Amino acid sequence: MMAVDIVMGLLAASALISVIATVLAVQARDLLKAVIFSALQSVAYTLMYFMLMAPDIVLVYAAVAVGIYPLILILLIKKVGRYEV
Amino acid sequence: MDTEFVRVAYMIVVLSMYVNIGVSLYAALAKPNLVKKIIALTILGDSVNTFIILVGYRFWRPGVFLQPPVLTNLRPTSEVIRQFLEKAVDPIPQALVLTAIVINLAVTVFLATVALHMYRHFGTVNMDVVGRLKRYEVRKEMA
Amino acid sequence: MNLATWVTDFIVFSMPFYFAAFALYIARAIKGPTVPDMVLAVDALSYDLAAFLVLLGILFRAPIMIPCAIVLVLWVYALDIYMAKYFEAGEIGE
Amino acid sequence: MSSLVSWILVGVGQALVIIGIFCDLAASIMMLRLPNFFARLHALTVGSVGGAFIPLIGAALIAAGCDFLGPYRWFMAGGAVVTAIIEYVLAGAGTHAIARAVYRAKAAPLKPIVADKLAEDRGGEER
Repeated sequence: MMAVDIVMGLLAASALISVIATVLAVQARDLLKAVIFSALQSVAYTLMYFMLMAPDIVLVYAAVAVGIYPLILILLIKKVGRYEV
Repeated sequence: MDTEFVRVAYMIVVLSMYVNIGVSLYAALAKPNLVKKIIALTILGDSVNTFIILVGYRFWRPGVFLQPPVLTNLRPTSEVIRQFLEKAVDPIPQALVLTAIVINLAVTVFLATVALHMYRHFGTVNMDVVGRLKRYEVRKEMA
Repeated sequence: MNLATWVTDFIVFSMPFYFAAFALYIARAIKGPTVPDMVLAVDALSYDLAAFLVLLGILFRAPIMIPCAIVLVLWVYALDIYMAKYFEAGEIGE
Repeated sequence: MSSLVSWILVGVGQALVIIGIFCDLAASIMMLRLPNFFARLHALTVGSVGGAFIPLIGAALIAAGCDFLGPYRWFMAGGAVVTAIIEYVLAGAGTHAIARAVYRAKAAPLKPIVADKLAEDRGGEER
């Protein structure tokens, strides 16, 4: 049976992508780039939740973490300035 | 079914979650900018939620397709429910995490409002500068 | 030949191409010189991920997991609109 | 549903999915190789319409033809068609919005340029 290998390989790959995106989001000077890297990490976590057989979590998490977190953070960045000193 | 590959992949997933939690905790504590702190807090909450989901996961057994915990049968008999219990993952951690994600959203909105008021009061969101300004204001009031 | 094994083998053999495409999109998203390039790469990645999730649902024999793709497509479009409003006009409500 | 109809539906769906894979690989290579932002918009359009809309229709046909999914396969086929239509409308709208905003705000460099008809129409100013 090949499905278990596919599932675990996809889980490991998306976990590594999320690690790369988190490190880049933490060390970015431009806050707007940090928000986009956070969205990339959210897409990787969405794939992980789909792999872990949780469709209800995907329904909430995709709306919150791809849709509403960038809205709040972009509004805040527009007010307080774009570059981290 | 390759057991060694499955074990290595599972360890990679768990260690990646540890690294995510560590990096985002470092950013929330050490970076001076408030917006960067809020971004790190969202990543921290999502990583912890992924850990809780990972608790309820089961490995695939040969010949059985793992299913989401939704019973798609209008007239379930006891045999159907027994097969469903063999195939489905645990739904309780998913129900817990569903609440935690929404509460994380509410807390993030509140923190954004606090950061905006702090910017309007002090003129900056760099926490080192804010600390210095606060000490200066306290000293001025005491004098 | 059985229909189930045929469909399963087809989806399994179509997976490496999707992985290659995802890797190239992520490379552009990481090294994009300006912010709109990164937004573009994340957009394309999510649209292709939606198609990939539907194929994966067929592979898992779980038809109840289809609304995830709809939600992902809708909210990535919202991310696009936020970035456009940030660059053009300023506030989002105006 | 008879077996022959199932095989025909699955075959047509697999042909559409193969077209989608080809468009997807082409779009990803273009996304990495094209020189500036306004050329990469073309890659996003190829990747969203050719790489996501066509395989979603193909996946809907495959799901309608698969007997082993049970009676909920009609739910799956309808959901895939709805996703395809939403994606077909929203990808073009989002691409136009971000292209207009970036052109007006001058947020991306316009360096390897052949002709700028929009600037000529607006009065011939040079960027």
